[in-house]
Amino acid sequence: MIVPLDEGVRELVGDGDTVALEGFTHLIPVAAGHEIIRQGRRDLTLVRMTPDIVYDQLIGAGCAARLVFSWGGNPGVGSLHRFRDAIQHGWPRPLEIEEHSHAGMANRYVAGASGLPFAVLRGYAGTDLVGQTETIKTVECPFTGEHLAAVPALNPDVTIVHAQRADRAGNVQLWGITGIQKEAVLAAQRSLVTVEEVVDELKPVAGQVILPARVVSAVAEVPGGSRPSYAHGYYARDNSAYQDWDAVSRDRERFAEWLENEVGAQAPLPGKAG
Amino acid sequence: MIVPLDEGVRELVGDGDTVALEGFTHLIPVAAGHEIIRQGRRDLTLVRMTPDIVYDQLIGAGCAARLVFSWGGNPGVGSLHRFRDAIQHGWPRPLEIEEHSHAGMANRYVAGASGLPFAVLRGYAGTDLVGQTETIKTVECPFTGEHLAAVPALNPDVTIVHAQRADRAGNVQLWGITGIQKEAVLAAQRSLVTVEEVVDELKPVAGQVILPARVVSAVAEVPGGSRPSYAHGYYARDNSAYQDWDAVSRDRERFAEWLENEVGAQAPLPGKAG
Amino acid sequence: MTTATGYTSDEMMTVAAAHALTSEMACFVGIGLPSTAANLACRTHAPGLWMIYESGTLGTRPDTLPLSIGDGVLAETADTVVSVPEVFNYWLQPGRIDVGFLGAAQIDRYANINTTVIGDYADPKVRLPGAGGAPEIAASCREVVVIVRQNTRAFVERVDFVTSLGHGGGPGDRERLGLRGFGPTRVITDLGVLKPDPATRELTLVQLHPGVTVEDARAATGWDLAVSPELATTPEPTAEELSVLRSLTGRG
Amino acid sequence: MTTATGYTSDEMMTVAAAHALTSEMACFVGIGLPSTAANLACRTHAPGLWMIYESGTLGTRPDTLPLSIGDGVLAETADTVVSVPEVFNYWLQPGRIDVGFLGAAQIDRYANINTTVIGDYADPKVRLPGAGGAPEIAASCREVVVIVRQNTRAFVERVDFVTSLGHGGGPGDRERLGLRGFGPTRVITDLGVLKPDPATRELTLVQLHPGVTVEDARAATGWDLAVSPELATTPEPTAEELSVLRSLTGRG
Repeated sequence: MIVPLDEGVRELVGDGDTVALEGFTHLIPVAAGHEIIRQGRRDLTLVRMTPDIVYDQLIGAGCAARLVFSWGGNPGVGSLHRFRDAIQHGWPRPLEIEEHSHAGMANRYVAGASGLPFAVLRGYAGTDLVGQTETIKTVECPFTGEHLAAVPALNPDVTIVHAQRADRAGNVQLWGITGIQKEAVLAAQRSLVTVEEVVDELKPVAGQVILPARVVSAVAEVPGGSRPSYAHGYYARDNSAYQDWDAVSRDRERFAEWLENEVGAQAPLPGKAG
Repeated sequence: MIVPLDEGVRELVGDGDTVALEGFTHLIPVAAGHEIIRQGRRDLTLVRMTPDIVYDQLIGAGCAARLVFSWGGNPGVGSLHRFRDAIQHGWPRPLEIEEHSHAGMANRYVAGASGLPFAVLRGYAGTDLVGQTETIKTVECPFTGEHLAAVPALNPDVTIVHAQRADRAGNVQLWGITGIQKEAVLAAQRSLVTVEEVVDELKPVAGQVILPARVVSAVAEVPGGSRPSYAHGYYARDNSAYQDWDAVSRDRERFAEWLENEVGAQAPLPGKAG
Repeated sequence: MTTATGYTSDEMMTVAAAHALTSEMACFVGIGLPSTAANLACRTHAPGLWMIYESGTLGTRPDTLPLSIGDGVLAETADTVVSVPEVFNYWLQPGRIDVGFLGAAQIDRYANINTTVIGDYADPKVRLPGAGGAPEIAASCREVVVIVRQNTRAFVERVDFVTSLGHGGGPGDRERLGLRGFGPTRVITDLGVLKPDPATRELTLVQLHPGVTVEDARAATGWDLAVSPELATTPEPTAEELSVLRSLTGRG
Repeated sequence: MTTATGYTSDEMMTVAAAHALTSEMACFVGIGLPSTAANLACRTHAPGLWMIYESGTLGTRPDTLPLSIGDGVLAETADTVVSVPEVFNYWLQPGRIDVGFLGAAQIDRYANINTTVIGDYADPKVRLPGAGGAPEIAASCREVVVIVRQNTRAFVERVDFVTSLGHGGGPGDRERLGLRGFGPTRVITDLGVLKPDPATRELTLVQLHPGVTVEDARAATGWDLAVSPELATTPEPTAEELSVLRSLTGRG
């Protein structure tokens, strides 16, 4: 249940898997993302509502073949340049995208967590997302005849999240902004949770979400595992790291250096642009 | 915002309204139910997942024309005899019923709270509820073709719940088993919350649900307002009162006496059986 | 009624039901007899049993037997308490629960369950509480265990109302309806244990409690009860089981 | 750029945007310029403003301006923090929110908003972050206020991609699609304020900030900009507004 991070990633994440690393600004599983890069996983379908710099890094390192998302940016700073380079120039390899709104993605995870094939929402009407995204359809209310948007369930092969604490049995506790993490874990076949600390007993905290051990495949103790994101009650967001990423990521060579120095991974061989 | 109970009920509950008093065993708004009886409301459509003795009392007192529910019993004791008398003998007046399962009712409130006309679930398949309940239909998944159950949203005219605390601005805090209360309040046009106490500041409690003042029409301070049900952190369930209800409710005359002595309301004139 | 060997038939039934549970399982627990049996299992051979109640208490471990499905003790001792929609949508519906423990007012040859009405729905002889969580527990748990006292009022050829689907009219019915759980795998009564025949899905007597005869069981059943050629006898409750059970029910 | 009167055009824009909000409103706040304006309103004329962010923080009142949509200070100062599905399903979708405050990369004559791509979707010139919460904020809030710097790159005849629907192609389009909110009621720029014409829904210049001319506004607009016959001039920011704004943005 409690494993080292490298072992957890090795056992749970395979080439070609659909992988969701979730965290809505808060508690982003950055260390786990770097471990995926180090292990050289390829052809992943990466899923996330708000792909930010760790997804920029995974994409830049060539791990991803596909991205399912609703907002891809560097929060408070601007665009993701590795993501842009992949979309605009196919570097280091082409990246397919499947694009939704937040409301749609959130409901896709809810359907996945609920064992339903789809979710219904008021969404997308009149937007060009409908024409670009095959996973947006309509459904008719059998009572009122009204037409509503339908989106298919998301059921990742593996979801990875970061949390404040777990106990030795693998029950996980997180609080603060808890985003979509519960649904992302419940929707997945397997799950890996990195935590700030493993404790004997989970003392109740207001606003907590508990992920019972039954739905957690493995826990890895990784203090600081969400830096430069933050862990409520443990450390603050490193806003300057997000700002600094802008310059690093704009340039392929600076990115390659960063990858080698900070993650300990080789830069990807440039693939052919699609 | 903070009003006496009788004023809150008078302003928010009218004859013929659809009224949900929710509470899943815990925090049942019993005092508010008795106030509805005292004010002599008639022709109500009563909605509740688990109508228990306070609904037995409302039905016996002749307030209800219709009941929408999923389990009507005296928890841990047995059946509801006023409910039975209304169904089996139309006393004191006939009671129409619309019957669901818990999963269906819960999802109907969720749809109501979400501003959707219906909800989708895996439910009812193969049961005789489908043939007796017009508000169960099927819907086809536009992605997989699978058929699932659909139920229409519940949007009561008014929802009444009991909670531990409110602040002076009308923000409400409840904890322990919080059931379906949030959804029932969010689904309603209006809402009344009785609370154990009004406080200056809502100190955070683990497991709390907060109902922001914006979605609460009125708060009434009614200490003990959910007895003989319980209020986590305030008082325990009076199991013997539930057991005693069985004998009181089996007999129309004993019920009439109870109504006069305990609620201060006249016994209903017997209506015509349907 | 206490038998010669010092336990009642209800106690025998509860102990036998507890034996359907193991320490690794997640169990969706109905109130009443199912709750007593699950709590007994927890305190004897299945300490790891993960109990959930429809009030939203997950992984609860009450130190006293709850009278209602939403007693405070269930919340206080739970791993976590979730909302009612969440317990049905996120926990029950996706098939995360191994076994659903249900009671019944009527049960039929194919283990269909009635807790709604005796007689006609529109003009019932007896109006019962209704469905509660049972239809979806019966649909979505990997398997269902039913605990019910055996007599001809309860064991009927055809239930007056199908509140919760068992095996419908026989093989293939559940699959045709898209139900994912297997349905009732055993019915535990005060007389013995019945299981659906693997081929016909008809409830078949596979086990008798000590001192009960096949004739007793047949006489208590409203259809021509099939009996397994390998009919076994239930082991008697152990002294520990009885002692734990009685401390739970306050009949110590 | 600081004007002669001692404030920048961005400051004028932010103050003008804050004036769209009142103390009684619930406001769904986007990050960046919208967040700055909403927080300014909260600290000046609209102390009761109920701000919600898509991270699930309801009724938040941050004491410093958040850099991201999910900063810790948003959670610490909120009435309550809910999950992301809940903020969209229970709070935004049913129409509980009075005003949505959005930014834009491109906006067109009918206030349709693009934050997805410049150029062709399949082979974009510039790939932008995408939709986030904006499509449903634009659909479900009672009204929408857009805050965007006015220039011909941003103010285009037709957006390259409709990320969030404004008034579509004119009157009746939103109603036909079943959208419940009115859509954009004003667009606040660094030059002035535009509102949809009540009849045509075309964005019309109704207000100019001090020192800006109609010609400036026309030159910054990629279509033939309609100008209201009752064109007004925005009041200058007060000293208090500027002082609060600068303490928020750290440009004090």
